[in-house]
Amino acid sequence: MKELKEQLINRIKAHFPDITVENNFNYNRFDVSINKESIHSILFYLKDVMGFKHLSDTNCVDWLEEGEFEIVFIVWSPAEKIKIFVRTRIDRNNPVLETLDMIWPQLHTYEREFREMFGIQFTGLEAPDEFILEDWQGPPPYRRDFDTAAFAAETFFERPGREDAEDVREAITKLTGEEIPEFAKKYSR
Amino acid sequence: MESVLYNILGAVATFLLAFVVGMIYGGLNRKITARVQNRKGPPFYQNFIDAMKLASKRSAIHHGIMQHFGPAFIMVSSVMSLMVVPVLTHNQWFPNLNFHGDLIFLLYIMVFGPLGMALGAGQTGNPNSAIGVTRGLSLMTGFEIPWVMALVALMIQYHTTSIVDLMNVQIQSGTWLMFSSPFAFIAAVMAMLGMFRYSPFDIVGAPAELASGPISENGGKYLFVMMSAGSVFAFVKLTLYVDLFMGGADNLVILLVKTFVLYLIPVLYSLTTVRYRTEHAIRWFWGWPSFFGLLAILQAVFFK
Amino acid sequence: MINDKNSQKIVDIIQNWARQHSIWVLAYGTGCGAIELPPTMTSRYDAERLGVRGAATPRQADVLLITGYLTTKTLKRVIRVYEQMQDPKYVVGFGSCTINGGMYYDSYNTIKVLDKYLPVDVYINGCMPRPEAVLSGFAKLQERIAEGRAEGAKKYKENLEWYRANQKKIIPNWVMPDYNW
Amino acid sequence: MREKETTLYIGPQHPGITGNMMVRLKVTGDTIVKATTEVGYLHRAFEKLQEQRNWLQCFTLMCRFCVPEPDPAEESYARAVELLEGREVPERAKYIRVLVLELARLGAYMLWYGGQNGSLGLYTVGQWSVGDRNYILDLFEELTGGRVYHMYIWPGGVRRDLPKGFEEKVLRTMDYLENRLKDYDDLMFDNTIFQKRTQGIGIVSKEKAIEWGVVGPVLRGCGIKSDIRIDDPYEVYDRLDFEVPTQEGGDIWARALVRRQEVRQSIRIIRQVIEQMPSGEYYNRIPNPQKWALPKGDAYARTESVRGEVGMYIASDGGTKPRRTHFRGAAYVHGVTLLEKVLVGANISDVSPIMNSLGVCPPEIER
Repeated sequence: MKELKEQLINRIKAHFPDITVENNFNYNRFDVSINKESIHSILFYLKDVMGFKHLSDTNCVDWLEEGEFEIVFIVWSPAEKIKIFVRTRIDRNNPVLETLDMIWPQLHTYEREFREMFGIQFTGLEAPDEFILEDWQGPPPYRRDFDTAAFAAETFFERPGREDAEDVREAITKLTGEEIPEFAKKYSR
Repeated sequence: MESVLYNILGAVATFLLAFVVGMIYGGLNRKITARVQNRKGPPFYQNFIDAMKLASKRSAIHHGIMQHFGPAFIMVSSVMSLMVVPVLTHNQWFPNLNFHGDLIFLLYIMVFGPLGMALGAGQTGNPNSAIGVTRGLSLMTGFEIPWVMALVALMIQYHTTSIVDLMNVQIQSGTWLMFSSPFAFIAAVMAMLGMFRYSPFDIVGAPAELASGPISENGGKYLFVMMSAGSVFAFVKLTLYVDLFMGGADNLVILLVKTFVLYLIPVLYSLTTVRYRTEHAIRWFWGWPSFFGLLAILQAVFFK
Repeated sequence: MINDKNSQKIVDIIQNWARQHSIWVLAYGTGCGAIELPPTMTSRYDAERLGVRGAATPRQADVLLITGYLTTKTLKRVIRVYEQMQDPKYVVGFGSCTINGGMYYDSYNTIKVLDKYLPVDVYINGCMPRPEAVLSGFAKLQERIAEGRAEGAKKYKENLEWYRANQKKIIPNWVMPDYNW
Repeated sequence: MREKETTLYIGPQHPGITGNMMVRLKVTGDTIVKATTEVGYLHRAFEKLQEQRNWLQCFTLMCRFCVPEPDPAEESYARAVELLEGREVPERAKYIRVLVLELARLGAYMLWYGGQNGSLGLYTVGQWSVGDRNYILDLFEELTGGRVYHMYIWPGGVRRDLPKGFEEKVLRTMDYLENRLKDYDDLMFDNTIFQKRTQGIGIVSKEKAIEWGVVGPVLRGCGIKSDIRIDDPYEVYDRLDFEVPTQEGGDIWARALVRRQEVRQSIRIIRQVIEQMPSGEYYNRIPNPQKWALPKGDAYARTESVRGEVGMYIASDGGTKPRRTHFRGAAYVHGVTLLEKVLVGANISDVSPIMNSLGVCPPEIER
């Protein structure tokens, strides 16, 4: 498998000299990092020329401290049985990327989700603004600086009475005087 | 004067009988379905409880005057056809409006209900109702063909358009019409599968497609009226078949046995089949059932 | 003479008995709890023997079963569905998520306490409640109906403003017809 | 004459929908011209919540992704964590995992029998199969303590060892189910109306299938042999002897036939697993979860579920909590882009059968 990976890396490198490759995995995977301008061409190349036809997954990771979003495309070749992680980084404060849904139609859905959840603008993406959320007025919720617990505490009602981490069985015993059955005792704290 | 009073009381008694029997048959249908599906099932009187609950709903939203007519039309059509169909052969307690041509009248009046339904469903504005009604009417054009063919065959063969006359023919000759005109019986039974709207012909209110079809917007009292009308109508259909093909019934027990046996045909068939699409259903009715209807007419014309 | 009050009482008892033994549950799986409903309806548990069966549309349904967490987007539809149902109607909260948020207590998109938005008659706890728990929940609901205490719809109508305020707090874009039936 | 276009909403409250979602249909007559799916009714923000929990706490959220078959998600997560950390899994745990995954697959197929037949109006088979599914859930209950949510496959192994006598119980259940499957087939596949309703409907084109992101039984129903258990083997699938059934046609019928074969293959796998089950440890103990940090980096593990590929992507910044997790469900592709394409030109009666046949599971889409 090692030779196959080397071979594939060399083929990619011949076309895209400015990529960084990470290949220290002991299973069928290697990583390719590329700047955001070339992401279209490398995905097209991988899909149409090298046979990485199946887009397994697409992710966006928010690296808040570095001020960047990392977008990861995981492509899989049914023939070679290798998966490649194609990574690109975009500026967190001005997240703009050209749409990629002509390569794989399902990217349309991913892009709609990223636009809604991370606030990444995809130029050329033709879809209604709302995908999952409805009437959302806060910041894009999947960004790291959005505090979901605080938002939930502020927006929704809380049922009182379970603020502590007390054991339920003990609480019931205290309230009603009911004995904890023998078999349940070992699970009690 | 007395006979009029008798007739009115008899009509009420007939209606009650039809209602109770129809409801119990519906309950038994649920019970049989449950047993086939490895379940215990609801009690046989469950439909009465459901009806009572629906009648005791406090509110019933309506979308306009025509929506009242939907259930009312169905009820009227059921009751009218009940009045035309003789329940027992010779019994003053279940009188019927027997006249020449009542078979043709019945053909018309049985279509009346679904048409009223169409009017009512149009007003609710629910697209599911509209589509359900369209499907119901298309389905009707399907099963009406073999049904009418079967009846026309009987009319030709015995030179009568009266149900009572047809019953008398069977009593006099001693054989049921299902044996003397078998093709008409087969065509009619096949049409009955469509009339009951059980699977595979349950496209009208197919839950997975149209929620509950034409009755989507009807709850509470509307649904109660429809349910009762449906039960009465089921009784009417079964009794009509017994009258026409199975020699009628001398007393209630024989009637119940005969109708229940007949009722088992659509019930059991429905348990094993996948739902037809509208066009499949129409094609089916215009295939073998219509062929048997045609055979019945040929038999009636050439082999009297 | 027939005493008006007594006759009303008898009618009530009969009506409640009918309501108790004929519970039509709206077929709306709002959350993951919907997965335990097919087993509840099929052979081993068979809820139909208790008169519980599905209803396809809200107009015909008696019980709105909130099966699990409610996102704000679903809550809007659930309110709409609840208001389309005919009186008397009951709400059954199903699963821990409806009681106190369950494991989604810190999610920005799910409500935590259902009874602030809809009048809940019976809660069934657990994640996921077993079919036995669902049946016992229905039994509890039947008990309440028989006693005439399952009057959520009345409560909702009387306290409509309070409920509306709570609902509008998390549904900013309120484009729905008012509750007028 | 041009027919009038009407808009029809299937869902969110609709008996024919396969979950809490909506399909907006533009219809002329009975034919669908345009279909738009609207999702988001089940969005609980799992990925956000998992960022708030530590690596072990995440695991309780994992099975809630798709309820009919929760174990592939757990398995994907556990394996992704193991890949990232380089943690070894004991041999026995691998076999137990395969056993659990295949039992879950059987359970989900039983539910599929119910859904597919319910959507077509054949409730009898649905009632039988969902009733019989209880026997599988009983096994799960004995093994894991839960009927629906198991939380059983942990990073590093499984949570508990097999109870005493469990193997015999599994084998007995398999014998029972195998007998029952004949009854289902008699009523379902031998039914001419079933064939009429499913053949030539909901066709996924073979040429475009991989590009569209089609996976699992839907892809195999197009005649393409693709199964992660074979292509990208995990656990001990490469040591087991089983076939991957394929069918030509790409319609509902082909997919139903594929699934019919797969149920039998699952039973075959389970029998083999029980036969080969080694003894030994079942759990490679993880450190104190409060202090358990994973090395910086990311990993993606994928598992074959009844709907196709489900994958778990985790990214770690070296801390005790994930930087980002992402669940890739088969329905994410099947339920949005593919469904919209397949529904065009179909009859409205076929919406629900097509959705059931594609395996659209809304909680997987919006998570």
